[in-house]
Amino acid sequence: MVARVQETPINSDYETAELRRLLKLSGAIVTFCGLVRDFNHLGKIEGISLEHYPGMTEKTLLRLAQQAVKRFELEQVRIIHRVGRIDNAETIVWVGCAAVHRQAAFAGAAYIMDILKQDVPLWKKEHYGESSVWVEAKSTDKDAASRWQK
Amino acid sequence: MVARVQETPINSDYETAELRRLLKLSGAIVTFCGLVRDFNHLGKIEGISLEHYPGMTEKTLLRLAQQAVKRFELEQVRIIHRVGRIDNAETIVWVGCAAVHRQAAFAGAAYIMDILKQDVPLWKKEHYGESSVWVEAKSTDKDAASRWQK
Amino acid sequence: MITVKCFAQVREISQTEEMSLSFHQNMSIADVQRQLCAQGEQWQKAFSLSPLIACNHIIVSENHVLNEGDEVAFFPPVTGG
Amino acid sequence: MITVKCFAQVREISQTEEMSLSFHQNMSIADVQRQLCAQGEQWQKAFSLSPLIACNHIIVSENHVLNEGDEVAFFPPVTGG
Repeated sequence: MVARVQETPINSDYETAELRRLLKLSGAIVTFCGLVRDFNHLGKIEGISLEHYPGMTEKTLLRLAQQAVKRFELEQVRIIHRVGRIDNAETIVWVGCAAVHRQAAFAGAAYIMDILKQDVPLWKKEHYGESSVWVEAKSTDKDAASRWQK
Repeated sequence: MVARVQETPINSDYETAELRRLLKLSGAIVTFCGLVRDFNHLGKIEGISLEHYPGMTEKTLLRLAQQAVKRFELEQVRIIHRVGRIDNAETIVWVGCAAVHRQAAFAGAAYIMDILKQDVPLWKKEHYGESSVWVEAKSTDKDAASRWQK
Repeated sequence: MITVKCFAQVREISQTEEMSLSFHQNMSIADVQRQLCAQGEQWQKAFSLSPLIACNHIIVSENHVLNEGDEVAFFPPVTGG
Repeated sequence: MITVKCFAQVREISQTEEMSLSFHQNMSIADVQRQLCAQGEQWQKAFSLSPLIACNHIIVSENHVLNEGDEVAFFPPVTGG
């Protein structure tokens, strides 16, 4: 199980290979990749910055990975989140889940993303030329996280 | 949109790069990868063979990709299915879906896998030393496909 | 002519990968099955599996009526992915 | 001592990334907030956002009672992923 933040670009090929390398039982791998889009409702974006809470971010990500492993009986989980300045089209977050059956791998990756967007101390700022705007938390993300409550 | 079968090993790094190369709108990519496991309820497996119906397989995969694009408003879909002899731990199928929002990308990839296992003319045989056994269709796969009926 | 193709267990049991049959007016899939069953026990065994049927790559029932040149395929439930 | 950290909009508005406060017995997060608000308008503005509160990396409410050496953080709803 791996959960970390990094300032350098995420290499999804490397992360996929590392995830696969350790598998003994799994027949299914689901990956999620979140990308910087080059526009939003305000117009054209020139990259984003991701601020985070060093220490708490890593702990929260690791706890999330552990919860996903236990809840969905995953064989492996990797969560890599980029922080700092990120260019358009680059990867913000990469999540990989491996499980014996595909339903568990899909559910695990969806769960991690929904809870990550609710609980992990990361904040996104979008850049527009000289100015920049903090991204507002979305109510749809709150709804997505609440569906996992039981 | 790409949907094809191939006898050579699937290169998920290449497929991921091709999927990403064409994106203009998407902020989310979900991939699914199905692997040959080295055991089943009968014991240790030494690879599998995948027979298919040339012509019908390709048409059915392409129609499935088109249906997923339309139903979940996906920007891109790639489905690559291996056929012929496949070694343990190799990739049987690789599916990639890109969408503006993550829920659509997750749903699209899950839908493609559920319908593929129900509708695409592919048959799996597991090898055990000198002998080999056809894999039986699973009722759980039938149930998985039926949840998408509307 | 009608082309008949078989896959997986159906191919192995019928010992047939591909063959041709003469076409006749109003020929149905059921007619094809009857004609093949008359050719040998291996076809009776193959059809006892209740295989899926495709005509020109589309899944059909045994009532489906054929046209000259159609391709008919018999195969078991699929197990890809 | 109590360490106070601020992130994102709360950091910008309070103009504070990190600072220290003296610890006193039965000190709550609400006490910390009152003490900071007395230091300047920027803190009143920052707390008017109703930021989330973490103590030693765990989300807590403003009633949470602190211990010597605790790290308290104020930040807006998260927007990662």
